[in-house]
Amino acid sequence: MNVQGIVDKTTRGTPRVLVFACRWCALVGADAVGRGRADLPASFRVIPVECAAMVEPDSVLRALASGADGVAVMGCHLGGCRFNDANHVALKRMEALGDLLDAVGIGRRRLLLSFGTAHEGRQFAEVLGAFFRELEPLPSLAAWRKTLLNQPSFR
Amino acid sequence: MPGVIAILCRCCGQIEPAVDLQALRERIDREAGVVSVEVRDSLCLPEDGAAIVKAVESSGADRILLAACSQYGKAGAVVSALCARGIDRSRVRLVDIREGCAWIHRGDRTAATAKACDLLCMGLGFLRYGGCSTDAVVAVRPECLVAGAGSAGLAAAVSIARAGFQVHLVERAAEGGGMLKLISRVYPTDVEAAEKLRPYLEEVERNPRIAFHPKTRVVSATGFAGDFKVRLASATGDVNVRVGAVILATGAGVWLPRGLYRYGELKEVLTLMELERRQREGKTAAKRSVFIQCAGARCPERPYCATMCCPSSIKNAVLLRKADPDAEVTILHRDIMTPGHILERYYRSALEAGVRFVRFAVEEPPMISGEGHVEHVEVFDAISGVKREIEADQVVLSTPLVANADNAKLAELFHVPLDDYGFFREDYPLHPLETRQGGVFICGSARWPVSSGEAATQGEGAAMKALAILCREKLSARSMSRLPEGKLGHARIEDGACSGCGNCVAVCPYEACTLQRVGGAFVSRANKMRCRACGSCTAVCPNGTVQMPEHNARAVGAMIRRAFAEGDAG
Amino acid sequence: MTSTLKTIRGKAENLLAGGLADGVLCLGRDRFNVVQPRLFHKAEEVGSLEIEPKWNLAKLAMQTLRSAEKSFRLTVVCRGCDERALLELVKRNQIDASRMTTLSYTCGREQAEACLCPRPYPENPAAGEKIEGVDPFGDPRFASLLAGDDQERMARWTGLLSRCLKCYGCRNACPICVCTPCKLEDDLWVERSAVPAEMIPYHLIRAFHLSDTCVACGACQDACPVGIPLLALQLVMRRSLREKYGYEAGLEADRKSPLLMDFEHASPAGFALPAWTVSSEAPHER
Amino acid sequence: MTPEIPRDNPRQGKADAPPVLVEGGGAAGITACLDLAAAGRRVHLVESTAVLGGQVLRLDKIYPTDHCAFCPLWTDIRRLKEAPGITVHLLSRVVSLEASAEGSLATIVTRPPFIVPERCISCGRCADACPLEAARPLGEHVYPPSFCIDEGLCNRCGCCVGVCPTVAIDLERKEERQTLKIGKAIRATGFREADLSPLPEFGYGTHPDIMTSLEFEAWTAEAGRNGGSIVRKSGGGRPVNIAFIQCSGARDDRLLPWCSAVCCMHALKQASWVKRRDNSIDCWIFYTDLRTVGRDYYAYSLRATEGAGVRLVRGRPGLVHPLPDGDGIAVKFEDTMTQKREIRRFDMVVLNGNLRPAVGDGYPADGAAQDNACGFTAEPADVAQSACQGSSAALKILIGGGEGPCRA
Repeated sequence: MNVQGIVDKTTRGTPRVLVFACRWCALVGADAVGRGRADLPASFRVIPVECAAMVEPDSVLRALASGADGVAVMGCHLGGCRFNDANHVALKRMEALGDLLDAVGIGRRRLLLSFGTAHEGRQFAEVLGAFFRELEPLPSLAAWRKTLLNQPSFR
Repeated sequence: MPGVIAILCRCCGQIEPAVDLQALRERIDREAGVVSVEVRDSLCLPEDGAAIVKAVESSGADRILLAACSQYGKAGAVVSALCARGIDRSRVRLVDIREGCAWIHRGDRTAATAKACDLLCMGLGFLRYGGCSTDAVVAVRPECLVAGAGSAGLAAAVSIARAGFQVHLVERAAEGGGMLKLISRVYPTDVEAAEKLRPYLEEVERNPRIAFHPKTRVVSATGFAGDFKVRLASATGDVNVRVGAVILATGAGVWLPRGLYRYGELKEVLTLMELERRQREGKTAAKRSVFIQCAGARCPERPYCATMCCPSSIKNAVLLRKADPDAEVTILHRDIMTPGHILERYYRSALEAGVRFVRFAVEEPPMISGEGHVEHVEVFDAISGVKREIEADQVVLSTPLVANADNAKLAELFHVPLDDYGFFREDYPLHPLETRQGGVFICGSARWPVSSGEAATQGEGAAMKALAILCREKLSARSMSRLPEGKLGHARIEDGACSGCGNCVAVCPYEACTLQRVGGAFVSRANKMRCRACGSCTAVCPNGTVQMPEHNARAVGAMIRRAFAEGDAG
Repeated sequence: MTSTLKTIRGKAENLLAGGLADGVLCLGRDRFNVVQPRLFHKAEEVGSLEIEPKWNLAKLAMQTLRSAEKSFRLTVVCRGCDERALLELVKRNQIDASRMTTLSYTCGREQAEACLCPRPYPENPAAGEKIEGVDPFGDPRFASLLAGDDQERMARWTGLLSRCLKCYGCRNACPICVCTPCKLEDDLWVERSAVPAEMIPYHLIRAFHLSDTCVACGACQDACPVGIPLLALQLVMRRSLREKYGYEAGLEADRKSPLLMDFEHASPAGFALPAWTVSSEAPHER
Repeated sequence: MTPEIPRDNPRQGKADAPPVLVEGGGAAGITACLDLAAAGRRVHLVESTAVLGGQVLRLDKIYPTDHCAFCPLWTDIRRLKEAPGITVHLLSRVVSLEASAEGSLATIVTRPPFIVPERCISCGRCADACPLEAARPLGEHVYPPSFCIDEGLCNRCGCCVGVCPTVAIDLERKEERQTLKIGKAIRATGFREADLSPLPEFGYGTHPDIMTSLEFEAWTAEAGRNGGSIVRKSGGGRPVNIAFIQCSGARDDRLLPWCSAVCCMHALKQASWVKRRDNSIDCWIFYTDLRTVGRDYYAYSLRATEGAGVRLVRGRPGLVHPLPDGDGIAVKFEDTMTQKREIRRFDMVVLNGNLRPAVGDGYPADGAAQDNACGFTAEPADVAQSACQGSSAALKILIGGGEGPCRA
């Protein structure tokens, strides 16, 4: 099976990113990015959450299965969580999830965890931009899987 | 069948250059459940409010999808205004198509329109499943527990009693006063400590609203803001009290510098507290005194400055000079900690009174020499760069305050966090007297070492915070939030589906989830008064039994599944 | 009869005869000479007690205790992995530890190698000698599953998991999976009609949920009718938690999972960020 | 956590008590307002600027947590705006206060903004149209965002009026004067920066890279124009080293005889953030006494110095002077711990310690406590102390303090 061939065929260059953003910090930063009229790729969607700790790893997995090529979880700085360090737990969980994604080859590169304050709008844009660049050479998850399953060797 | 009305805002031309609102309108109109789509020039101007309500009413819709600017912009206020008219918050969903779409994707109109469409569809998905938490209301007990009868505790207790509420003032010792009983005078006013204390103790004695519990400890506590059940134990028996708020003002302990600077070996090496006792009893005859600051503070074991030691030494140094103008008094210090205008003036008054200040470097601490009694103190004067030998009759070690060992117990009982040094820790610097637990407030040196004056200020501040709860008859769970509209909701645990694994209990930062035994098995229950709606529990529940109705998994799942639906089609 | 079996039978007999346990849960021969789990109530039945083949009894122990009288005291005859599973069930409040004791024994070399088990023994075995475990990551069978770059692994695992018949055998056999209802049966998380099961939600949700509880007994893998090496994913998760937090499920009774709130490791000042997260400490790197 | 403001409360009594006047909408003032309103008292909050939040809004990060104060401050401001019983007077000042025992009269002058905040959608067209850059966002951390017109810069040309899509701009608005019947007053007007010209040795104003710490905070803020990067104000470029000079203005009888209390930690915070963002920049703090008295403050200073590598020099520089070519600043100092004198070139100089009460000439010379003052108005104080004092001042009004044990 020519894995690289399928990779090339299913890489679209516009990765789709789902962002879970804490509404006490990351989302405020994102708002400032908007007011600053930055230019970002249009293929990301934001789901506001109350705290990064609220994001279930299951939701991340569900998003990866439902068309997202990457998932970003954005919360407050460690120690700066509105909910008393709840985001430490988020960090540990996402880190463990990254190991699992690595094991099956999806790769933790598709998962981003970032910490910022409400004042760090520029960081939001930079982090997101870097994440897009990271995902660009990767195949589209859904298309790749579909192509792979249709390979004769899999039948 | 009731449905959704979608109201799209043009934002006076801010949206349309990037997003094709007409196409969006047609696309959303086709979505199941949408009964009406409106496009308006603006939503937030004073004249728009009534028009929006009219549009909603005439459409017959029971849920509203707003596509406008972000929740931090004017649209947030529009949502609040709609809610203020009695529309349930879970029935309004705001989608940000300005800051989050039109303003950042100006280059690609197709992609931006597709994104706006996805965002609206996500909003529709959310509206379909979003729920609303039921509120809980408790009757507030018009009483307050104040733990500790030192400067902070006395100020708090007296204030609350004066405001008309019953106070239970619990003190470990036989009488109130705390640190003020141990010292001679109070800086920076140099008023006698007993003088300062007397009106407080008289009021505790006199005011029928203050129940003083001496030689008493708190042994158990349950409950939440508005209704704590606390058990107090003393030699005369246990008492149960029910209070609406709790103020922790247990003060701090003194630290004995055993082995440091020959303390315990030479009898003229004293701690500050011992000097205070001698001052109180008028037994200070030393002609030549040397104070050593930071004795056991700002060191690896206690890496903090205890705030009150520098001014206390200055106070005593000046008092010694005043009592005997010939007395030689030297303060050896690393930094003189007298912030602010009052203390800085106090420091200067010591200089004027002839107190000598010698700065030493932490690497070269002073040495006390003498056989059997203090003869002199050798110190390397860092400022002039010379070694000095100061003759001394007594050496006073300025030791820091340390956290009470009892703090750990109280912290566990009231679910209040401690800091690295064992003092009670506040929530944010901006809310210095409030803790993670609603209804539990901290003040005085139990929070962080402070002067008696500042402790009293904090005690009054904590009393004010407690009064804000006591002043009402009923307290609702929804109101236990910093936001006017109430918190996002609170965790709800479905009966019958909880396996009792305890994950939610382990992660809850507010101890809102607890395990209860039902039959032979455990199930978790969420306390609405304590829950702050962070959602930590919902993320660790293995089968999704814990949910926050306002942000439940089904609603989020609907958003996730629709996040890229239009992007794919396009 | 092996000496281990002899010792276990003897101890079980003593327990029942001495009234120290009301029941002993173990494998046993029924009257058709078939080996299956049995609850022994009387000392004289113990002659038909068996300890082979490997069979997870933890969930059965939990159910036995649930349906029994409150005063019923159970002894479970178990291997190392089973004992660890029982401990996890105790930690998750599924078993009342005061009502249960174990009679545990070590596994032999052959079994350890078949399971790729790094700890083929209980903490305090009642029978058998502790032998050195197997390092699964040194085993070529296992290593080959995790070899290669992301794309190769993705291709491999997509292939392996595409065999899935969605029989829920892995979940049902797992000694730790106790939730009802289960997320894997919920359309919200896993498309109910999709066969093979969606790789990401079904298998990864399952693997992640067990990451801090899995005791690597291999029951899921043994139960899989199409031979998916499911244990590999669990071993990866176990290794991850061991290396990061020194935590292994089933070993310490009073230690909480590091994936739950754990303030010891969460001091704001001393917490080191993993390299792949982003913070303003290094805003321009990722 | 303080619950929301009650609307109807039989336990409170005194519902007809005259409203309280709170001057200043910073940390202390906001806290006092919320506490009084929570106990059922009506409050008039008079704030001189167009936004609530005071000096905390200007801080990019707050010590010792190193996080922004956004979420607690924002939620407090929102509660304050929506609380029944609190009337907020922005852009206003109290011009007279005729005090009597109970029932004083306060005269307030309000200068309405040129852009009506209720109508502004913050689209920014006025800023695009303005030829003088007088129209700009009200602030980075102001929510809901809005624009304002700097009256000093504006020449009333009217270019912005026509382009505003919501007709929000009115350049003709006049001052309004109103008289309020109030009970007692709380003063929480906070601090302002003192003019450093009486102290020419610090060279303030002689070089763009010599700035005060609050100017430096804004210059390097994450949300500011440089997005958190550390660059020189003169012609950009990365500075090699930065000098933070403490007590420049404070503890000096020629200007401010007091210690401003917050500057040591403020400098440590700024220096450690500089190191975090660009570790190759050398940060020197010139101090007299490093006053780190609050919770975690000393540990914070250790993290900054031993951890992040900020250098501490004890000594107040005697001269700060731009180098002749304008590239760099010479700082002449003596390290009083080693008695070494040195002249060193720095790229940037941050002056710390020029804070004085915003209203009045300073603090009473006898050090006496001032009636009903809280926050920096009463005594140099940081955010936490200000908030404590705000609550305490509110309590004294609530229970009619002024005599008895409530007074120290």
